[in-house]
Amino acid sequence: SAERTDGSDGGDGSGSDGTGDGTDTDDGDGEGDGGDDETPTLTVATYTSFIDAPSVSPGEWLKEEFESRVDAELEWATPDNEVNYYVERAASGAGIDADLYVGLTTEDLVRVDEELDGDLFAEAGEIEGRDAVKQGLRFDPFDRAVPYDTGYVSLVYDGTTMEAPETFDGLLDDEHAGALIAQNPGASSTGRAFLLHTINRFGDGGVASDGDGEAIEGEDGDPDYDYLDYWTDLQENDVRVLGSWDDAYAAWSEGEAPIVVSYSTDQVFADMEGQDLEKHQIRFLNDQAYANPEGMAVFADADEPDLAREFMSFMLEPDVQGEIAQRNVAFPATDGAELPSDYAELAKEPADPVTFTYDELQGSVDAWVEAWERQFAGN
Amino acid sequence: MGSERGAEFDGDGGDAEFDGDETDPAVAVELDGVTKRYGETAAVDDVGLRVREGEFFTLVGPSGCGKTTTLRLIAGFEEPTSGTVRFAGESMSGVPPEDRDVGVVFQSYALFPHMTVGENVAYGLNFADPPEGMTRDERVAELLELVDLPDAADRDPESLSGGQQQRIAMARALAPGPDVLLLDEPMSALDARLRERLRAQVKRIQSELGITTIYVTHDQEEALAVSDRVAVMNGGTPEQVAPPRTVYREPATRFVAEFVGDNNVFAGSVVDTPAEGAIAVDVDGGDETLRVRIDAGTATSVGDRAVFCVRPEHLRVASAGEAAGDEPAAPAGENALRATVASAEFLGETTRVTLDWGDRELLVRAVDPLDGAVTVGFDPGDAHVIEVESR
Amino acid sequence: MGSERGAEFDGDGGDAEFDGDETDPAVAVELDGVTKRYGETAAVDDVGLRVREGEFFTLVGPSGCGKTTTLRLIAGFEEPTSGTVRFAGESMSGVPPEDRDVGVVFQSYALFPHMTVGENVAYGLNFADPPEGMTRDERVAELLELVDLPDAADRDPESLSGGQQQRIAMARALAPGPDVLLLDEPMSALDARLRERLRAQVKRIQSELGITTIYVTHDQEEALAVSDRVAVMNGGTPEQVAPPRTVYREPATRFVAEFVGDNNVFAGSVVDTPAEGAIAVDVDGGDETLRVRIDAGTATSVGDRAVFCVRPEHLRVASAGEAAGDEPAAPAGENALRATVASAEFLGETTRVTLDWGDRELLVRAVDPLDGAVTVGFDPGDAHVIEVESR
Amino acid sequence: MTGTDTQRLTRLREGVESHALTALAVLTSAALVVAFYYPTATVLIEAVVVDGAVTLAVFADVLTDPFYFGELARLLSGESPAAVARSLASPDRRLGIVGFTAYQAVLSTIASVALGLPAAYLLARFEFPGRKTLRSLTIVPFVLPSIMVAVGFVATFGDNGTLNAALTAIGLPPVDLLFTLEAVVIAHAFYNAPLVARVTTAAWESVDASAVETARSLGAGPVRAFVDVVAPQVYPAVLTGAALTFVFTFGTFPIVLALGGFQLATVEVFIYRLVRDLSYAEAAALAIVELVISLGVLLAYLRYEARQSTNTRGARPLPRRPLVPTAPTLRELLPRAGLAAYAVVAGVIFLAPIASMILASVTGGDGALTLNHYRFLVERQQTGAAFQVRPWPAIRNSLVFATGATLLALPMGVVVAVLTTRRYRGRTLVDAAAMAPLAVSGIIVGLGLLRGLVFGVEIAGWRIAASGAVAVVVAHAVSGYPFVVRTVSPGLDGLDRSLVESARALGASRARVIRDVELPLVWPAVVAGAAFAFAISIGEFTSTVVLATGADAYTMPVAIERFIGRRLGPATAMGVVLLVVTGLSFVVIERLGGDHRGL
Ligand SMILES: Nc1ncnc2c1ncn2[C@@H]1O[C@H](COP(=O)(O)OP(=O)(O)OP(=O)(O)O)[C@@H](O)[C@H]1O
Ligand SMILES: Nc1ncnc2c1ncn2[C@@H]1O[C@H](COP(=O)(O)OP(=O)(O)OP(=O)(O)O)[C@@H](O)[C@H]1O
Ligand SMILES: Cc1ncc(C[n+]2csc(CCO)c2C)c(N)n1
Ligand SMILES: [Mg+2]
Ligand SMILES: [Mg+2]
Repeated sequence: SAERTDGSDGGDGSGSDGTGDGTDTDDGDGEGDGGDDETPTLTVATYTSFIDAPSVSPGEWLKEEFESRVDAELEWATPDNEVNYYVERAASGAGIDADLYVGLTTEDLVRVDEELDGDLFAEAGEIEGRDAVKQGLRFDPFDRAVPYDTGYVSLVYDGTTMEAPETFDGLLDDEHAGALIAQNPGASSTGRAFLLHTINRFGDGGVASDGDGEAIEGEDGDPDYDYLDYWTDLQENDVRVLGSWDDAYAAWSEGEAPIVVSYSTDQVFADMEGQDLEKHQIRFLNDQAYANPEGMAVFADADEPDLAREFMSFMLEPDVQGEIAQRNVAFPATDGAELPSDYAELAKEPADPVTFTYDELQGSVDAWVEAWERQFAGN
Repeated sequence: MGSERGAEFDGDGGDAEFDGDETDPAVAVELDGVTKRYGETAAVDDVGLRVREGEFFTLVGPSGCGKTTTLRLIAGFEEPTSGTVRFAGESMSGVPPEDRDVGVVFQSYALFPHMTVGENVAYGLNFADPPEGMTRDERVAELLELVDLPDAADRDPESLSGGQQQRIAMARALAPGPDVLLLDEPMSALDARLRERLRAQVKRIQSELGITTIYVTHDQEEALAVSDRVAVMNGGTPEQVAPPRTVYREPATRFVAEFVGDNNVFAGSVVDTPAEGAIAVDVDGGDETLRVRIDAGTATSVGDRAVFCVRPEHLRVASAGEAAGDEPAAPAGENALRATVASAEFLGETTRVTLDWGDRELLVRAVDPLDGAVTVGFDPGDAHVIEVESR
Repeated sequence: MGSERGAEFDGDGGDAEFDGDETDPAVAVELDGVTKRYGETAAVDDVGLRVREGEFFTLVGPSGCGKTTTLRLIAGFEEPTSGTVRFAGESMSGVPPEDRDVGVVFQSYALFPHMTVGENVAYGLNFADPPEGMTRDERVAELLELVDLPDAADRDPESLSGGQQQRIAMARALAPGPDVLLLDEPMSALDARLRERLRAQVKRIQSELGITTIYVTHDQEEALAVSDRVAVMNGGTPEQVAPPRTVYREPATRFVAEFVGDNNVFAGSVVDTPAEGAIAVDVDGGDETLRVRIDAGTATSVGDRAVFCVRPEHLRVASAGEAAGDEPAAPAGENALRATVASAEFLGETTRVTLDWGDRELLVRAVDPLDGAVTVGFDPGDAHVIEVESR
Repeated sequence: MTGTDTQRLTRLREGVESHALTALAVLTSAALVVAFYYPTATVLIEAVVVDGAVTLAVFADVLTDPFYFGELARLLSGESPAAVARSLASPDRRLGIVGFTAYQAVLSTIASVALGLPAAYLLARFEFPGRKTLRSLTIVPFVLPSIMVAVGFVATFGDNGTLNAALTAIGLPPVDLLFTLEAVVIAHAFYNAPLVARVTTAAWESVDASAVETARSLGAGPVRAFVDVVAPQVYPAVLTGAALTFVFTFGTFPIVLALGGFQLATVEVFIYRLVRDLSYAEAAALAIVELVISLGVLLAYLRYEARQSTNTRGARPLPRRPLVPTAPTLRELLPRAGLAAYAVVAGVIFLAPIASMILASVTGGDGALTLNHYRFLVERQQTGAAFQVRPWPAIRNSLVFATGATLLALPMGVVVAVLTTRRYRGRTLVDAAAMAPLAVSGIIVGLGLLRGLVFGVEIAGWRIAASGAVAVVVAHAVSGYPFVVRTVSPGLDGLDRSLVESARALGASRARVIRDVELPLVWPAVVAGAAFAFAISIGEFTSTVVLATGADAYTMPVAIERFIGRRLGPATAMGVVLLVVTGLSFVVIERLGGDHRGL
């Protein structure tokens, strides 16, 4: 396809439906002068499982509900590279073809801000219901991303064959040799969350100190024992680090090892599928779990910024929060979300959620992962 | 061809039919009722042949008559559809080619493309020792010398000319000194000079080592020159198996008469039996009556059909004017035919002249130019009666 | 062969050297200083040849002398290393084979194995129309008929014998009626009978349609029989280009004399110049002085070295006893040599007899058996002086 | 039609034909530039252009980093060769990630060749019912998404897998195979042994019987004749398979992590992570390292192939033997006994994982047999939202794209094969350029396609971009055409040149000869190449997800990926669908091409 690159938001002859080149995203229509009586289209970018998971996903419900409440059409965009796709677009001057992104994490923001000089996302601004967002989840110091749910990365274990240790140190016990399957922190978000959790627990030993000048101190209080030391011990205790959550969960399901790093909502699925919950026990190490709040933000370049903010408000409404939590199998980001009373029975929340802030991650996370990789895979 | 052939020079010998019996140790290769069918057609049809040890045995015959197939059956690349191939009296059925001790040169050379010329020639020496007192390399050099390509050892077969490839194929087959050598038109791409030299060499090696050689050639002169016996094949079966002289002079069938060398074959009705061993024949297609010598033993009577042949070199030609004038048309007891010159082909040593005689053509030889009307004569004794069929 | 050859029968003609100039429209194919090297070796070395339109031009020469390479250069499969190939005066450099209007028959047949015989023959008709008033199928049928395989159209090339494949290759090349036909030993796998018939056909088609034919053969008799002119190649260069009769009777070089047909070549010192057009030579290796006719124009003096040849068929042989008795050893003015029979090869029509004469061998022809001591005579006029070198 | 009209038409046709080759070459180059070279360059350039300045610092860092290059890095950073050699000889030497990646690739290649050759022997030399179908199906493993292979392997070789169950049942100790290098190597062989088998079979079938017969008549037994005459002609094909296997296993990524774990991480794993973290400079530098090594191996092989090139087109192929021995002799029984043993091994390595996959697709969470997973597919098809991936469109798209990609890859591959079988200066460069799509990291290509194609280039105020079905087809064709080149070019090279020359002398243009003579003669290779191109398209994932816009351009592997959840049932069900669809496709493709006689 070819389109004029100058005057990108004028309606000058550029295709409006995008079918000609196979793109189904809106590019420049609907705003301003042209056809007022057309229903505006809101393009929402997100990751695929938000709209297309084999079990449940909130996408379909959200689209129908939003369209029934607002006179607008909602279109999902799920580029394979997720947020990176928009970073790339912005970097190559190709223009952003979506209005907002749903599914941002703290790390995403850190990465985006490191890579791009300009702003990819706009400040959230006036969003109705934003005050209801839990304090601890507000991860964007620049107020662009608004959290809409959160998940906790914890251990899942097969209670019929073993009892998982209660603490990080317990994982090093001989009896748990070869018991744990984790994921590659370079490629999997559960893997990365678990790694961050160990850094939170044991400190980073100054690995990333050249970034911000100070080391993360571990909660274990031992300045001479950092996360790399812990991983050395884990490795000696035969931990398996597989590529993705799929690999790890599949191997765990086949009984290759009794413990896997996964989500604390595991029993919700197990219950859905009528499985033996005893086989799907959750363990919060040291009563903690790493929290992965997910946020949404309007693109600075959005064609429909107002509509986008309207959507954000919609996402924060109590009933919608409840639906998102159930359909995305996560926890609401707001107080007062409408959830079935028994939801908490299966979806476990840790007593002590931990997470790194934007500031802590910025300039450090790459170094942490790299140091871990170099230690773990050194050949 | 060396003394061996000189010694045999004037005797037709009594070996026209080879008479070893089945267990005769002198039989090197025997085909017994061998038939090979490809689908419907029999490429080789109920062939019985015995090839003596050390013999140079040649198969000739028109294209497609089954020569290659016969060699493939002997080499063991094909199993007969029926019948048995025996080597020295032992049935070869189920014996793989490598255990038959045969050397083969294929019509299509079949050099190993991934080996140099030298490696090709040396290949057989992996399985058989070179002759006493010789290293492998010497043997290879010797054979390359033999085929006139002494410097080719390191070349790629593909860079050789057709004739050069063929010579390498020969050298390769000869190298291990096989008991039986099967040569399928091994010299078809070579010029007369080289062919002569090579076949003299092959003959020499062959007779020195007593290798039994079965040779396919389409060059009839070569077949006659080189062979102990010749089998003339036609349509999958040998029509005559005999020494060269017999095949040439006393062809057993009309096919053999016409296939081996130029010939004039006449058919006609016997009109007279003037004397013991002589008949007079009214030839189809001409209007003369020809007198022909016939084997004393053959009973003929007037009215029989007779087929006989006279070689071009036995037809004496004189221009008609000459004949009418100075000389008598033909000596007493001779035949004289009146014909006209149709065309001539210069062959170097002689010229092959085609004459129109009645409805048919006659082939004669000439040295000097010939033209117009001629008289052709031949001695009744130069005719060979091929068959007589009683009415 | 028809009247055309008959007409030329007794004249050597004045066309021994063809004298068209560069723009002569009658020159169909011209090679001008053409050289083709493979690495170090020149397969074809500075060749200049002109082939007339409608001519039947034959290349003969020993294996590896560059015949195939010459054809490939003409067909356009190779570009000359230097020199130019011209068709009807136009340089063909850079013209791809398909635009040269040549028909080619390869030494290795090169039938398309994935097409039936009929499809093979018809292939060229995709790019050229069949002759006026003929359908494709008719043309194919006609050509299969011509090569004597009328029922082969639906067969697979691979199921054909070598000779059958070669005939199909011929039919395929002829089908589109090319202007120039290049035949590389097209009949090497055929027996004499079939070869004769086919070459007569090729000649007929060739002369009817006026196709210029360049023919490679190793069969010298064939070369002589069929060609308008013959080029005898050696080591990449033609040594003589002349009509067959000239090549045979007046070979230009010793190589030609020995390569084409059997020959006896003598070299020696001139000891006398008895008359205009006659010399006496003391021949190396023998102890007789031989008298030899020489072209009147050639200046010779005593002491010169002379090389001359006498064909075996011009050597009259008589058994020594006979010669000593009844008849004078040689007629006046004739040469007489005493020799002994070494060996003999039966060739059918004649027998090639090798005689020992002094240190060297003589080749003679015999019909009747010969043995022991013989006397050999020849007429000085039957000798051909190849070269005289002044001392 | 008048004569002149016919002539004009003929001339027109000839004109078109004589330029067809050039036109195709130009189109091929264009496709390569658009769908490969330009996009890839946009990424690789980041290795040397950082923040607008040209620098070799990134490269230098990578090359001198012992983490990547082990002891070799010390050499590169200026340490004395002797010291490096000493430490290389020591038992605790460091290979570095690159070294380890090469090491496991070598092991995988050896395993693939070892497991592929007996299959080639069986397929090329024996006749049995279903031989052709079996041959067609050998390509199936090649297209399986890694997650499916992982599922199959865990179920087969895991602690509680079929193999251990079987071992335990016959009283043998269980093996702990999973998460070891061995498991990875076997999985790589699972993918690539069939590849080796296929290319080898084709070469074996083309050996001329008369060469073997000559060797036999000179005294070589069957084994010796094989070693001396058959093996050298089959060897180049084995090396083709080996070279490709090395390249694929050198670029391996999901399989190592799924079956080996992060300890066995390869270069590609780090490229992936670096790209994900937007650390393009280092990622590009690593990708270039990977490219240089892979391409180096391919070119070394191509050099060899060119030297080996022989006229291999057999006038008469070797006859196949019946699988059932005709006589109970040792000579008859021994090879068949060997094949029987091989069949057992092949059953464990190739069939068991596939069977396990199929079993997993009909096994519920409770371990009981169920058709629920297939029911899921049907439901998703019927009730899935428009923006969700549904099975039928995925199947349809896969077939359409694969067909399109194959039809495009064939002329591309043939043209390049024709170009690379000629001898000229700079041929190596053309070879390298033509094979590069095999050797560049898929992740980098994906990113490049995003930048180069999806976002497009700005030319004279216009942004030229391409995505959607057509772009997917072109990208797939670019990935698949090297296989066409590799399968077709040895055949073309070996063709008796007098065949080509005969056709040209009869008036056929160069292009016409390719069509009428060369392609028909190497037809089995063309079909094999087509099958590979089809397989590559079917199995392709990275560029598909980049270029497919909207749910309407998704293929089966994308559907499989989408259907992966906590339970792999739905994904395996979709995997089985892919298995069946591809299996059938290959049988059809080879049947379509199968009328032609063997190469
Ligand atoms: N594989 C085959 N399939 C079918 N027919 C065949 C096969 N091989 C040979 N023939 C046929 O069998 C007959 C004999 O073939 P063969 O090759 O033995 O002939 P040949 O005498 O060697 O002829 P040539 O002198 O032309 O080489 C021929 O008619 C040939 O067409
Ligand atoms: N591709 C090549 N590479 C190297 N040398 C070659 C090549 N082709 C031919 N030659 C050499 O060039 C010379 C001439 O070869 P050519 O094929 O023209 O001979 P020829 O006269 O046709 O011989 P023959 O009668 O044996 O077919 C030979 O010495 C041959 O070895
Ligand atoms: C280890 C390994 N993994 C996957 C494949 C499957 N595959 C087939 S072709 C190709 C690359 C296409 O350019 C890939 C990855 C393989 N053969 N080897
Ligand atoms: Mg034959
Ligand atoms: Mg030649």
